[in-house]
Amino acid sequence: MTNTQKPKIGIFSLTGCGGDQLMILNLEPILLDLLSRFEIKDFQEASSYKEEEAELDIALVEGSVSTKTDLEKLKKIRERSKMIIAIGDCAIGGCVQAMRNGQMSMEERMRKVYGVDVDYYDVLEPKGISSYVNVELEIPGCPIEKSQVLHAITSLLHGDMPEEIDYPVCVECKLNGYPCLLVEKGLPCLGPIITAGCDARCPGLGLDCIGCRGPIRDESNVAAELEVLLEKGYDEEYILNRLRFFGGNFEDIQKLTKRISEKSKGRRNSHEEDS
Amino acid sequence: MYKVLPKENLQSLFEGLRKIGDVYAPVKISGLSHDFRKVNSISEVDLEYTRTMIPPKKFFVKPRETLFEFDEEKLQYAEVQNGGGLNVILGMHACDINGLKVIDAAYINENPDKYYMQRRESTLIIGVSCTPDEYCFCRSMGADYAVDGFDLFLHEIGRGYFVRIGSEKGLRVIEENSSLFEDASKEDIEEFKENERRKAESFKLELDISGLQDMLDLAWDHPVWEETAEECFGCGTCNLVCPTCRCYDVADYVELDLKRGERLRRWDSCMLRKHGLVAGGLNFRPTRVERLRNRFNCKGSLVNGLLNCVGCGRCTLYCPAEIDFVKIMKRIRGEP
Amino acid sequence: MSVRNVLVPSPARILKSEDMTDIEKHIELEILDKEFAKRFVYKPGQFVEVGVMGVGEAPISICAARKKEDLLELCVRKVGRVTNAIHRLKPGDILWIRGPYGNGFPMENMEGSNLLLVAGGLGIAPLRGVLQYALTNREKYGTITVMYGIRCYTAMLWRDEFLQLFYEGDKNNVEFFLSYEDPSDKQCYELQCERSDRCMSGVVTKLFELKEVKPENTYAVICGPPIMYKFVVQELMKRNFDPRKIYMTLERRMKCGLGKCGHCIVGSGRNMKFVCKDGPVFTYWDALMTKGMI
Amino acid sequence: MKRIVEVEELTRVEGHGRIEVTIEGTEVKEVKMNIFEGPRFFEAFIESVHYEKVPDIMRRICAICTASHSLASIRTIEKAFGVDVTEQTKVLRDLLIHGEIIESHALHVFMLALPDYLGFPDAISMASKYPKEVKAALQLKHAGNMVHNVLSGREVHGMNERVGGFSTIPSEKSLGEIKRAMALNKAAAELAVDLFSKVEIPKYAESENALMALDPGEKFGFIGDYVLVSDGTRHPVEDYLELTNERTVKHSHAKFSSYKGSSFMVGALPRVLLNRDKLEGTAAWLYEKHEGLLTSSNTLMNNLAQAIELVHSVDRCIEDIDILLSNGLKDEGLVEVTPREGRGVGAVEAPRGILYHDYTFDEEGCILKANVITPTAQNAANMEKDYRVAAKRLVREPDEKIVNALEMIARAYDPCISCSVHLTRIR
Ligand SMILES: Cc1cc2nc3c(=O)[nH]c(=O)nc-3n(C[C@H](O)[C@H](O)[C@H](O)COP(=O)(O)OP(=O)(O)OC[C@H]3O[C@@H](n4cnc5c(N)ncnc54)[C@H](O)[C@@H]3O)c2cc1C
Ligand code: SF4
Ligand code: SF4
Ligand code: SF4
Repeated sequence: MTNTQKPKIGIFSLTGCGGDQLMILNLEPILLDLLSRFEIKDFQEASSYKEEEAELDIALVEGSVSTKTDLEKLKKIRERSKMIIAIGDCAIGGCVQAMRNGQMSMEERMRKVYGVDVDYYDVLEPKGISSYVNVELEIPGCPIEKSQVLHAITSLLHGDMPEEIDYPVCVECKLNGYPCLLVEKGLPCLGPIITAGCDARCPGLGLDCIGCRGPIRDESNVAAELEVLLEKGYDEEYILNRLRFFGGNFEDIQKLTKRISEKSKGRRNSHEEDS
Repeated sequence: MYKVLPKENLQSLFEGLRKIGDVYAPVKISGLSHDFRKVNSISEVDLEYTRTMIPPKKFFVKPRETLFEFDEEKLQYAEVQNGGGLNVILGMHACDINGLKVIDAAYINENPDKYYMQRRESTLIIGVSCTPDEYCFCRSMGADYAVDGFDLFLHEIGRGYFVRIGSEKGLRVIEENSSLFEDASKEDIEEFKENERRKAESFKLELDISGLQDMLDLAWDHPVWEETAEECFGCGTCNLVCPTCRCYDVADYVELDLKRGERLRRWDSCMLRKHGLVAGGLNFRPTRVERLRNRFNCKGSLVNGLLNCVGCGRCTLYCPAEIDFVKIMKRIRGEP
Repeated sequence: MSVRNVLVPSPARILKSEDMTDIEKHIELEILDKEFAKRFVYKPGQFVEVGVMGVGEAPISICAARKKEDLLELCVRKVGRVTNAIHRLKPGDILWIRGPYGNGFPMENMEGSNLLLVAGGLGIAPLRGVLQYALTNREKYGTITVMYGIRCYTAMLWRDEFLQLFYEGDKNNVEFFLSYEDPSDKQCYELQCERSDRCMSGVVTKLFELKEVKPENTYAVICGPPIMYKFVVQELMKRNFDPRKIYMTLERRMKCGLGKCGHCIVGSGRNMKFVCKDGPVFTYWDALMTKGMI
Repeated sequence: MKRIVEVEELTRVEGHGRIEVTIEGTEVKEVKMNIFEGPRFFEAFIESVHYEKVPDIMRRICAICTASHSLASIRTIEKAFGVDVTEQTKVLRDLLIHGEIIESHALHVFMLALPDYLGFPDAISMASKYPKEVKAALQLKHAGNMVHNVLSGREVHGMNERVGGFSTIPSEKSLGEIKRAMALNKAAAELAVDLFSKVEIPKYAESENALMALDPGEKFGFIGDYVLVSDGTRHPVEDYLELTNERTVKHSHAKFSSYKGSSFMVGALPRVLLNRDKLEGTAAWLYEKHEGLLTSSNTLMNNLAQAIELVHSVDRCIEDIDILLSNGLKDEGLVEVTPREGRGVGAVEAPRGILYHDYTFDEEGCILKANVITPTAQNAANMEKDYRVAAKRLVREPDEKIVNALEMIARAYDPCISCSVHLTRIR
């Protein structure tokens, strides 16, 4: 992409809160400069201009695949794009809306919120986009961090893939010298298993990390987190809810959920037999 | 030459130190934590502290620092200027002073690191004696007493501090504030000795380090690594709080014009996944098993004749998974 | 205080940047700072940290013996951020270098002995320096045997140069052997037909079938992908080589090249080494004493 | 002859929606607003979550009104547990929501709505001809975001505002910086008023509108416990179900809110009109100056009302900071909370109108049941009414013109489809 032509870019959103696009718009001081380096072919949240068929060098996609419409849209984006960058947790692991995946059916969710069984939306269990199409790069966060988007964009303009962070939030706590909330106060901090990059925002404010950047794929030791928090006196349901806030689609967390729910089922059954 | 600083003169000494430069000292920042911070009055300082979470190595190898800024178009780079002038670190413990010597070995003795050197030279270190808690095992590591590596060392005694002088810089401080110091009397010396003896006896935690290097070598395939890896988060805390760990990572950042930018380094940790990763996805320490083993081996090894652990207890105390450094070393030795 | 800042690089202009294969480029650099160039004395097996501003640095072996004060040759394989960026640059562009680092091969120690060079793939790059050095000082060394394992013909580095040695090396008392991994490779097959005594299909250790290697008065020098070492060393040990006369150069992650950043550490408590400063050249004896080295 | 006029995908709005108008001859047969934003079912998955982290999840309903959701959620919990917060917390919350209004309105007024009136597809292309306006907008938006950053912890989905107060009290220095930024950018807010009072605002959507807004108490603001209705009535927010009366309407494709059988509007225009007496300073003066334009019958005037709110909020940020600084910032910690069984309803004025949260808790403070009604869901029926009115007036015009009008109406409401969790599409 070092040739004089500007890279063609599209910014898309599937199901989510729009926060990652908004973070891009929040780059106020350099926004115009930044956008002027691309040929923008689609940016629904900020522009009416669009070229639906145009080929794209880069597609930034936010949001989870939560309906069949999302999926169709995503497939079309994939067809026309050389590179897809998933921005934000929704696009990576489904984010909060995937919290009850495997625990609560879509029908049940429909019934609870709309009081009807009919699936008006052709809903799918919310998932990140890499569950359906090939994704070249993922920028985590709920929402993404401006500094990381910028780093990614400058790298891409340079022609490089940006370096991805794959260490946990605890590292940033230490770099900043924040007292550890887990060790010192016994707060249920998820920092040890969550992808860093936020500069440990929450511990910096005295708040235990709820995991908004998602666990680190193939690395996070979620079973250890459960053990540690159990030891600190939190109950299983509480911990599991917490792990699931942003990790409903994370494999190890799903395994853990299954293990625990089977265990508690077993317990319940044996109670029933007892009585 | 030994001196005594009467307690009531500490305040005045502090004022004297402030004339030398910025003073950094342990400050209580939370229930359990202390941190070396810039202080303006002695009342902010807590010299009774046990340990800070982040060791004072942070003043010499900064957690994050710019190595230089560059401008590709002009083919220029600009080194970052160290503040200049002298700084004072007041209240370092013996383990941390000895820890710094381990880092010196890597950062000064061969291919000196300019930033580190400058900071080292422009810093006055004033040590202070301490009382070990249940995590301290510095005595086992031979790091409970600082023979050198400081400018002044204050040992608490009944009427104030028994002062050892470690360098010319230290001597100068005494000279410039000569009215604050008294000559050490026989009683003072006796008290100092008595305190040292009592401190030596008060250690609750011990680790036998004789032959530790071979013990580690023999434990290469010990089940302790796999077992510990199950509990370990691989979060890097143990490295980042260690006064002798000094691994760093480097990354470049460019501005939007793709011409100007900076090269940054930040503390790294051998417990993190990328530490051993090379091209083609090959990782020399792919799982926490290899990483844990590497860390303990590194800590127990002698590099330039120095042990890479000073027994400060931080890695155990601050480990979110409560992995116990000494326990593991003992297991490796085959101790019950 | 005037300490040189060892972390800041020096600019070098790309004189030549040629594709040798799809992924490897041969790059010639001119060091611009002549003061730096004077100090820049290196021997085969040493490496430099090569940087592209805004992207980063990578350790790259110097792939030729030192001929001229301000000249430096590298072979760079495109595998990631920095190496991609290096590949993008054109003659006239600037690379930033630091070094030379590492111990390099002890060419003096090996004087008067025979040399056995075993290289796999990109591993030929540092060995090319050894070879060039030995050829320029031909009288100082005995027979020279080179075993070079490649994947296929198109992956062969410095093809013209090495083919010439393959065919005509004997004039200079250099025996050059070639192995190739892809049995369906036509060009390699032709080479094999032509010189079945020098070329074989298979991994590089196959070449030990073609050449009877003797340990007497011989130094072995090995470089290749990490998995290669074990197999080559096995062959050498079978032939009773002295572990202290087997040299190999290792790869590890490195950020400084100066023994500070810590990434290249290997070994157990008993013996810890930094590949960048204690190596990258080690003997097999070192490897026996240092756990996890190969 | 049947003719279908369609806005395929609404742009420059948050979320995804489509408008379809069916015309037969000169008669507007059907108006449909389709939402193809996927539902996220917050109210379903929040069940069993412990109250302490409920706002952290619920604020993620929406990015642009994240602080509104978070404050609505927090207030709901505090009401359920009978928590009283300190004066300092109240001022900080007030400051936070003014910051949100600035951030959101600056984005909407200048960058999403204005391009319509100046004939550009977006603010980026507008920048070459109107550099001053675009720059002013970005700076103003930035100032609003500073409030988010400092008080909440980041621009979107901040976390520092908690049940019982703020986890970390901002520094004097950072508040001082916000104050300076506000003072510097007040002119930008006034520019917005100026622009929208001068552009020609179409009248095709003019029709009677019922209005609703929270009663902010003494001063014009965005937090309150009572709802004012344009019929002169005042209701506690706990009555929100009757007020909004969400139900499925046969002829329509959405779950509609209605009050006493007809649609109503929430947002800047209702706020400014219902609380006009509480405006102060420059904003009050500007209101008076443009009073004639600000009629309740033209919803397109919402943008001008937003601009006036911008001016007001900039002033209020400065005022709030002055109060905080003159009282001296106190690190008070969070008020102790004892969870109990029960229910709470809380509301705030999000940039686009009233936002209700309603939770029921078990004795440990875990959610048993939750309900959220967003402003855009409340506005949906009124929006459809406006589309219908406009389509009728423009029925003889070419499609393009109708499409344009529909889009402008939609945008004037500043709809936030992402968070309008209750807009249901019915096949
Ligand atoms: C002593 C030595 C000599 C070398 N000589 C040569 C040579 O002559 N020619 C050549 O092409 N390559 C050589 N290499 C390998 C080369 O350094 C790596 O291929 C290069 O660092 C990859 O960097 P990158 O930024 O392009 O890749 P990255 O984008 O960083 O990543 C690609 C992969 O490389 C890994 N990596 C990152 N930094 C290093 C590092 N310092 N060393 C190894 N892997 C790393 C990453 O973990 C990742 O898996 C040598 C390595 C060493 C240690
Ligand atoms: S506060 Fe949380 S993120 Fe920070 S070090 Fe402790 S466990 Fe890790
Ligand atoms: S600390 Fe955790 S919850 Fe907070 S911003 Fe970082 S990743 Fe998200
Ligand atoms: S290894 Fe642990 S005990 Fe030893 S010096 Fe490091 S932190 Fe302290």
